[in-house]
Amino acid sequence: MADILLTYQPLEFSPVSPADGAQVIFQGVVRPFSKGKEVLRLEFDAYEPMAISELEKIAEEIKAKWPEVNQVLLHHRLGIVNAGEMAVIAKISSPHRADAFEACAHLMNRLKETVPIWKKECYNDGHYWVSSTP
Amino acid sequence: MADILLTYQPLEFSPVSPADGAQVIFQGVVRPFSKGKEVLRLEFDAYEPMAISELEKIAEEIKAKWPEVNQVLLHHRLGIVNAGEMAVIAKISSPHRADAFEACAHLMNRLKETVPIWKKECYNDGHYWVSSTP
Amino acid sequence: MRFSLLAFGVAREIVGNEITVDNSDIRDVQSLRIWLSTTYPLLSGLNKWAIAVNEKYATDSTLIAPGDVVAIIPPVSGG
Amino acid sequence: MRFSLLAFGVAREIVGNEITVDNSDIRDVQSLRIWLSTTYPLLSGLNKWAIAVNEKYATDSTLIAPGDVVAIIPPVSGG
Repeated sequence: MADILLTYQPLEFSPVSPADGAQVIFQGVVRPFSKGKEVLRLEFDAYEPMAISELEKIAEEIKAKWPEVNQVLLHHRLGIVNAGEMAVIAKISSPHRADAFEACAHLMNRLKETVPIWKKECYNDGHYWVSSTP
Repeated sequence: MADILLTYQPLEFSPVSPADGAQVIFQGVVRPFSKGKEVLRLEFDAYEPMAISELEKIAEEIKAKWPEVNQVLLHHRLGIVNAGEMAVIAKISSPHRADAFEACAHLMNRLKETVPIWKKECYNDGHYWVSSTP
Repeated sequence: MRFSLLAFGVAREIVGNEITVDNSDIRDVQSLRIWLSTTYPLLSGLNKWAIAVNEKYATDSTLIAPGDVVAIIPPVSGG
Repeated sequence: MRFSLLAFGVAREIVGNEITVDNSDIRDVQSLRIWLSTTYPLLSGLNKWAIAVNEKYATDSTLIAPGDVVAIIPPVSGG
């Protein structure tokens, strides 16, 4: 039921799921600036087997909370991602749109809370592991 | 700022907006069944100039309520749309994902409240204008 | 007073795409509604429909002027 | 007791990708944390990190057994 992928390749758009009336997609794109500094690229690190098992837990949560949801998709890039490229794509398909919006927002919130993936911002003059230092 | 389109052609996927970190997309697809009956196709009618002006009002509402939103996109098909095809695509781009999820859900809610577009469900044995009769 | 009347969705099947109304009793949306219900009794069987005057939602007290474009707006169902 | 210790993100730059720990004082996550803070003082300058044992989040009282795979999990920042 859950379509989970961690990949070093560019992310592809997800095709339309013809049986589901409501499909909500989130695309997270690398912004060229962060806190006023130019970002050259991001580098993502992950503890891959644990990240996949945490994402599967989140998909189970979603199925329990929104039983009508038919598809949970989360594809995340690892390694170098340049400004303007997609770092993450999330998609929820469901018969009804309210469920799809809520479940997709929940998926992104939980991704950022529990899934062991780390983002390094690379500037002209150094780098910074996001959230890692006070 | 608002990218509004009513079209008799199949809808195209919207490209990634490289400057916005958070992009939320809603795809509304024609379901093959409605209330247990097989739906062969939908037919959409619209009062086109008024639909466009109502959609522009909704885009203005969104810009007022979520000032950081950079892109409001709403493409709606008219005429015959077969089961499995997209009838509507909505997209909001914003620096932050919470705004993008809320604004996209609002856009779809308001579309269904005020925009003069009408949906006819066509079955093997007749047709039904949705919401039109008690 | 002459004006154009458009009809959409289910109302188009009852009234037609567009008619020209020429009736001196119709001065506002309320009097138009009375005339429509008499002339097209099938409209009374529908869910509550709105009237637009010159592409804007109107209320019963909205006046109709010669040359206006008036439309019957059944409950919308886009998306 | 021997076990593998993985480190990710900013912790990887301090500890390395993977080390083998062989230390009889380490029996649970709490004692591992004490050993880590002594051995890698730079870890103390980071925001609060978690420990995973065999790919699951652990608490301070989680026991570590020989052959376990233990990981330092700095605050996550995916998406």
